[in-house]
Amino acid sequence: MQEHQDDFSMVFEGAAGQGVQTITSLLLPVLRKSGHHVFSCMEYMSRIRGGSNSTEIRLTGKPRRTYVSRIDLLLSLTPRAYERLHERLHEHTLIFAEEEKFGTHWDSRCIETPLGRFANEAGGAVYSNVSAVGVVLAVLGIPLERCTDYLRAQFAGKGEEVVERNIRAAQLGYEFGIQLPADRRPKLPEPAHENQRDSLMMDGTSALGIGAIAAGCNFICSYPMSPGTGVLTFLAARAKGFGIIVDQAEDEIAAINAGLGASYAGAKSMVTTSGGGFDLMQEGMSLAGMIETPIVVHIGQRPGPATGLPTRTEQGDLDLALHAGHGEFARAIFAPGTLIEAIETMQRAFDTAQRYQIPVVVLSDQYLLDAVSTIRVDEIKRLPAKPGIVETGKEYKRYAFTESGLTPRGVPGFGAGIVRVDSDEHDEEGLITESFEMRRRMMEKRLARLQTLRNEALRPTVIGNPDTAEIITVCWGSNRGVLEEALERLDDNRVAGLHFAQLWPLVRDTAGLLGNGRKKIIVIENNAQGQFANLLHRESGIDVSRRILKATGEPFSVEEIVEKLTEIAHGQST
Amino acid sequence: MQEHQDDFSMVFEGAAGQGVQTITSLLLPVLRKSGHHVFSCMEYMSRIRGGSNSTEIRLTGKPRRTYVSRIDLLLSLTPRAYERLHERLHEHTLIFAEEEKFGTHWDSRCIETPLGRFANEAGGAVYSNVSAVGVVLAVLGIPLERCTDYLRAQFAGKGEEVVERNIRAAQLGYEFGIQLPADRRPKLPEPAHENQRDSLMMDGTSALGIGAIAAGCNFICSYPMSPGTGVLTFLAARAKGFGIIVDQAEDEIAAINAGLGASYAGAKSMVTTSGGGFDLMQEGMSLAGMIETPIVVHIGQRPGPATGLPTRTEQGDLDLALHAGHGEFARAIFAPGTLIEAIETMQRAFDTAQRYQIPVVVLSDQYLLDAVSTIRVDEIKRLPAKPGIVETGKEYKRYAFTESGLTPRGVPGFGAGIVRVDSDEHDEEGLITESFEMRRRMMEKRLARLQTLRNEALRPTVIGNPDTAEIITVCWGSNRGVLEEALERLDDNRVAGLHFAQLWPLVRDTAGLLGNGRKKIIVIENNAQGQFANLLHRESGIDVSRRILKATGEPFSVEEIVEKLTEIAHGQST
Amino acid sequence: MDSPLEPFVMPSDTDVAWCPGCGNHMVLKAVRGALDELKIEPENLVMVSGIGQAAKAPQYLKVNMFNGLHGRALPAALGIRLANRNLTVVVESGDGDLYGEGGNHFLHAIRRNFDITIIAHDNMIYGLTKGQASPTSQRCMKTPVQVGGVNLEPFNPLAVALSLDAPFVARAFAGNIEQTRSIIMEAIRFKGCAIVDVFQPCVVFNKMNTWQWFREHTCELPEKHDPSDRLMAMQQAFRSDKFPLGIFYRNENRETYEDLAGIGASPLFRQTPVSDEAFSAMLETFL
Amino acid sequence: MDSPLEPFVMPSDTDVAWCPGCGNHMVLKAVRGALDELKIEPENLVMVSGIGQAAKAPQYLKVNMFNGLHGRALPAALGIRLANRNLTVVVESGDGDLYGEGGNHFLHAIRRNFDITIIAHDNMIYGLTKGQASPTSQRCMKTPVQVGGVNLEPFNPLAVALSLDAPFVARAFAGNIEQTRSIIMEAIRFKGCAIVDVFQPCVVFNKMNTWQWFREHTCELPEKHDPSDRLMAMQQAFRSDKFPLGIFYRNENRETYEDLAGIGASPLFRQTPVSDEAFSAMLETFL
Ligand SMILES: Cc1ncc(C[n+]2csc(CCOP(=O)(O)OP(=O)(O)O)c2C)c(N)n1
Ligand SMILES: Cc1ncc(C[n+]2csc(CCOP(=O)(O)OP(=O)(O)O)c2C)c(N)n1
Ligand code: SF4
Ligand code: SF4
Ligand SMILES: [Mg+2]
Ligand SMILES: [Mg+2]
Repeated sequence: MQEHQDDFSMVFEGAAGQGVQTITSLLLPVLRKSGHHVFSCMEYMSRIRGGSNSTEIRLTGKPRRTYVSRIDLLLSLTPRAYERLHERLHEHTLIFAEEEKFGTHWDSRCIETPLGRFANEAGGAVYSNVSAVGVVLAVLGIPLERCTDYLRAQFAGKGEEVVERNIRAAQLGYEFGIQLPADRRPKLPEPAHENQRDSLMMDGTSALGIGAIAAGCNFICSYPMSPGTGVLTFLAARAKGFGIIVDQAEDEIAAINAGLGASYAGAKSMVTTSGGGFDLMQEGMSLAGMIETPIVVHIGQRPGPATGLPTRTEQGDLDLALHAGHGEFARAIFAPGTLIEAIETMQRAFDTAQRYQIPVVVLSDQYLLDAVSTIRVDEIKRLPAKPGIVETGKEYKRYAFTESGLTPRGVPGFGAGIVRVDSDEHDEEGLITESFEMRRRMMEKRLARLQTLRNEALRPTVIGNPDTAEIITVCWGSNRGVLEEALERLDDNRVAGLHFAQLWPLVRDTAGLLGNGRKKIIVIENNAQGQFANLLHRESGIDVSRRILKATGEPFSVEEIVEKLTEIAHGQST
Repeated sequence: MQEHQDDFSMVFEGAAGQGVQTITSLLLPVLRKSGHHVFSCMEYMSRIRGGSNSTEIRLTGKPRRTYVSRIDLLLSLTPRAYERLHERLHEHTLIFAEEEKFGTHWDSRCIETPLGRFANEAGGAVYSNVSAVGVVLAVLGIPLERCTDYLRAQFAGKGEEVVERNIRAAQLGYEFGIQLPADRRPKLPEPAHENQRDSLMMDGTSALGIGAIAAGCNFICSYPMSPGTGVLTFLAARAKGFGIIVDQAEDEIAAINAGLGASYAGAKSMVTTSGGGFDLMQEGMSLAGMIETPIVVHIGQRPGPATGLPTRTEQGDLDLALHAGHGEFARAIFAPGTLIEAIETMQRAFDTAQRYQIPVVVLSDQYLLDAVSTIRVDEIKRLPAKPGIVETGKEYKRYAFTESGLTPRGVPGFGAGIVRVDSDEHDEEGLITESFEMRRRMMEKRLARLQTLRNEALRPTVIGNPDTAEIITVCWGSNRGVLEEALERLDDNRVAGLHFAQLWPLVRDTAGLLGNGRKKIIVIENNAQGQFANLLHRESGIDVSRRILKATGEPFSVEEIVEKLTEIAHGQST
Repeated sequence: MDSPLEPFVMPSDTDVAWCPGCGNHMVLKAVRGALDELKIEPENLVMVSGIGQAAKAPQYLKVNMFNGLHGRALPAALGIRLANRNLTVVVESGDGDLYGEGGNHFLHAIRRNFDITIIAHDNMIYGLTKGQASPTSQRCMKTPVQVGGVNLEPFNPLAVALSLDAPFVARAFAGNIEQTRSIIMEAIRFKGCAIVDVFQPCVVFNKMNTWQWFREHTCELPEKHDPSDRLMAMQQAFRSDKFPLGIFYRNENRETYEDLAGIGASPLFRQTPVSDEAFSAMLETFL
Repeated sequence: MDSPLEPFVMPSDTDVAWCPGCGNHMVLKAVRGALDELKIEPENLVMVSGIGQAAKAPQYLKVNMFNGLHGRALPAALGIRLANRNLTVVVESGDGDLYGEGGNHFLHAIRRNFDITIIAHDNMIYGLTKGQASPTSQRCMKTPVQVGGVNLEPFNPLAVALSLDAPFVARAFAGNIEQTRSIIMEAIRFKGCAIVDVFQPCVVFNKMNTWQWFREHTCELPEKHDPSDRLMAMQQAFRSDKFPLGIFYRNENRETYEDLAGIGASPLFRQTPVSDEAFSAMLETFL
């Protein structure tokens, strides 16, 4: 069990409604307080009760931002755990379960753990999960008190009895755990003992929400759709404090049109959705392009087509985002890969939308949105946001021609001028035109900004040393964490990595970054066709020699990427 | 005026409501009956009355399918004609107009033509256009009787008085015309005297409609949107005769979902729209992909973004069509360039949709839809259409795995089985699944057909000899006619052409067709960014060295393309 | 099919994704009861739904199913009926699906009056997406999005349906399976667009409109209620003291869209290819 | 702005794209009359429209304009109002735009009851796309798409609005500019979602509902009509012998969405950046 020295992974499995997420949310703060680096993610079915969901918590010697396939400790509440997870178990995995519920695959790795009994003793079946927390703490050698305080705080609102039952349930589990023999008590990574107050723990959704607030977002209108809804509820919870107007639309078409109406009137507005909802926003995207009105659109990707797998992850909507909306207009697309990037690119998205008067897409996915990790407070940047609007004079023309194609943006009710926007082709004043010459000039005006946008594009993050490497592995969005860790494990200086957090426009010297055709390019993405690989090829002219793709609804594990890259690197050297 | 020998172009200009289209529709049959090859197209503003619209009629020595910029005869009814058309006039252009209405640019080319007076004499201002027809016939040396018979037939329903007034108006114009001096009477191309019954005259809309009927289309549900509406009205007019169910939807979302419902129940269904309406159909496209249900979507393109120029032409929605709908699934895209191709690719679209159980897009544009030309009856093919469905047995599974990925398609009410389709990821029976393995297999199933689809892809039409050429000029959709004629005029064997009527998937050996990088590739398209050029590059790896683009809302004229190609060919040889 | 007595029954290992105690189970039971009693052949019945918890209902019946997009059940149902009017088409979906995302289709389905039955599982909440307000959510309900409480007037599906002269308008409650079953039976029998809004408690997310709440806030239509009187029905639909259950309105005089549009009895899938003669005759018109 | 007396007047060379004789000219006149009389400052008025002939109306007034997508005027208007409640927002669009493509937004705008005025130019046809049936087209009207005549029940905007308790519901006729102007004035003055359906003859495409037809088929509301009685208003809205003109319903008791949602008086464009303190305090919650 040498691996456990700096990396210990625990998985908690149970049916929807059994409170598996509560296990994680109780354990995470306690584990952090014990000085461990933590990463956590979850996978769940599209149902409210039943089925089989699981969460993973990794305890690591240094900060990590991805999951491992390998399970060192499994705590299972349903008979479906074995079938769903058995490939991820190894010979030393500790399995905590009740034989009766676990089913036929009971073996020497399993530890009969009467959670049901503890729960009943504490006050009812709902407490099983809290008993599980007790067991885990004991096994990990963490004092129960660290958790009981937390339980007390958490459940205070529900009355003393509930608090007591929770604590009792935890105690029963804990007492069971500390009596287990030493070989059932894993070695954990050395706690980092870093100053708690220097770092924050959150999921991707929160990071995007924080970014939006930092950017001054004050309007969000959206229709619920997993996994995009989280950003809506994040902002709704903080709406009062930050003066954000939150409106749940009747459908996604209304959402983006309301967003544009608000933006026209001076709001910093955004919408959040997933691929299917974004389909319905296409015409709105096109409108944003035509009326040169800023809007930020967050797409939390999940597997399509159609309803697909509503609670799973995918990176299948890049092509759609690139080409969304009929006709031609400028846009930008960001795809953060870490919490810091999420906070930063969301700010950048607002700033870009405002300054360039265009729609900007932020592409995330279920994996990134739900995964919890930590960031250092001092890494969180607030970008300066230029005021997007000007006071109008009497002769104000919303689409006056300028060299850059950008006209200072006025809003109605601010200044002596009037502000007209029109979805038809229009003249400088924003009135319908049928002049071909005006059309030509307005098309040029709207597209000219693509040049400056491209000059400002974010450079990809470099992993390892691409100059000396023979193979460059490229990824985008949520795959940054897994590529970083896989390259670290691979520890082969022939292989380097690039992570793109801006997908459109791409930086000018993308071809150079890819070695101008002198290196082998591998692209990793969570879709079936290699959408980013196509874009890279199209934009840089560089051939992509290998695509590592996965569109099952699951994210890549570190092991998977290591295996694929090893194979390729090995092929390279022979 | 030597050019007139085999090519004479007339333009009729007037405000909406002045009956300019009537001029064309009266003249065209008469001109054809006189043995001329005709081509006609129109450009009009997005309004019902007023403004300035025009139609062009070309009389040519051989069949043509595109317009020329050069105007040999202009008949104008409004003061805006000069401003809008003057660049297209030449020193010998005959201009028929009333000085009072024509305005300040009256010169020696103008012939005072008192249409207003004739109309009043005949019975009112509405007859101006019919008087104009009389003038034109006289000038062209065509006996008036050929038209009066037609007028009689056309207006019979409106009563004898209306017929007489029309005839009177035509006569007055005719009498005026025959008194003009000989130098005001152009030389026309030699009539072809081909057997009338061998050829048909129609616009692109009709050709697509004919294709749909040939394919057995029996369901269309759509929401009006120019220029896509024509296909809807074409089928509505023939619904009774051919048993086609026609439903005007409340919006485009309803249209495509009704189309899919009907298709699921066994209809051969289609929808027609334009870019903005297609935006709203994205989720439906994705659904079609997921439930493997055929549907044909006709997009009549017009300039975007947003409402853009509703009555103009563009090829700006290719990227959208290629990537429409979230998630990944198979599709095909056709873009006919001639009437024959319109009839044929529409049939192919239905057949492909049925056999591959996918959504198929037919991309046209306003120019192609409205342009009138002739086709030989014996060129019109009816393609064999395989029956798309099977009778189900008791154990029928809608998504049973097969080698090709295609499952014989059952419909409800036909056989003992039940037929389930599901927008969620599903198992072989069509029931929701959350299995990653099932997901993987179903994704493979849905995408596998892309291979066979590609094998069957239509080869581009070759213009000239690409083997010996140094430059290959590529176009798609409506630009076939202009490229053909431009290459003919250019008469330079260093320049050849390729016209793609299928845009997705592209034929396997596209790179070979493009000369494997050994030739200069030029792409011509009516958009601002070169969307097809991008696709060609991405799919073939071949660089496109020059893009000839136009996104003003007007189609390319022959002269424009000749000029651009001459420039390039000249640059090539020096 | 499995057994002539229980034609719609799914295999016993079918995993029903609904929560224990949810009203959906009762609605499903009522629907199955109605179908059984009407002796509909499963091969000639199509259940159409959108997306949501309610919209999963057709997954739990052994029957033809079109489980389409969120909000888009009604247009799909229209297409199905027009393509084959021999099929019985029943739409079953949620309040969010039918009245929110699909609101426009609801209006225009009623205008068309094609022959379907719409069963709305009305739990006054978005269940599947974990508890945001739905169009029928009552004022002041707090949710993670409506943090200050719902401040929109609840959508009144019955009143809207009546305003467009929907010819069959009813409300049921999952707590009363027998009445629900019998209303659904009537609705399916009815020729035209029949709407049944079924109150269905969501025991997980809707803590305001519980089984208890629905019991206390529903009542029978008054004895003297005349279901042929649209204005009287409207008056009952406007009530908010208690929500009456039963058939509010029934108008046998509206012709169906299928009849008015002259849809023939032979389904489109049986149509033979256009004959060469007919095709040539059409071409002739372009001579 | 040009002159204090005629603040909304466009330059005299403005090319109005409407046909001579069209009812749109009269509606525009009525709207301008109402704006003039209300002495609204053009800088604080936003006209919002979709796409169609009617939707061009804001192009012919010198005023802030959001001429958005077909069918989507109402959500845009919502966004504008929420971002700056000091602006007077008037939506002017066609029957197809508001009740067809935009039907869902119509329902939910009424539920929200935000403070706008909706002026629907109701010509019972799609004008701009050359004469297909609109939601309000009367039965049996033939068009190039409805070759056998319209066979859907006309959409009844007033009844639908009433069914959702829209607090201001009125009908006017372009043939009566004075009444139209005064109703529009009342509507703009009204705090909440005010709906005015204006009969507007389309002289080019609608040969059924002509000036003459509208004159013959409209009448005043009965003298005894009580606009505070919703059921009475509904009864008038149901009439099809003649279509009454006037203010059908007026309910001063519904609170506006802006008030209920606590939208402040200061427009969003004046908001200052989030302070470092507030930002840090939020971050603290993730410690
Ligand atoms: C276009 C689109 N938008 C949003 C969603 C997400 N979504 C799925 S179900 C649902 C709401 C379900 O509410 P309801 O129809 O009331 O059904 P319930 O779950 O309450 O039975 C939503 C918003 C989606 N699938 N597609
Ligand atoms: C998404 C979309 N679908 C269709 C159209 C085409 N379209 C423009 S206006 C219109 C109908 C206009 O009817 P109405 O709103 O009644 O206005 P009117 O012209 O009669 O005044 C349609 C269908 C469009 N612009 N966008
Ligand atoms: S979430 Fe609510 S509606 Fe959905 S199954 Fe559970 S109780 Fe029923
Ligand atoms: S087409 Fe009809 S609605 Fe449009 S301007 Fe002309 S008369 Fe008016
Ligand atoms: Mg619901
Ligand atoms: Mg209209």
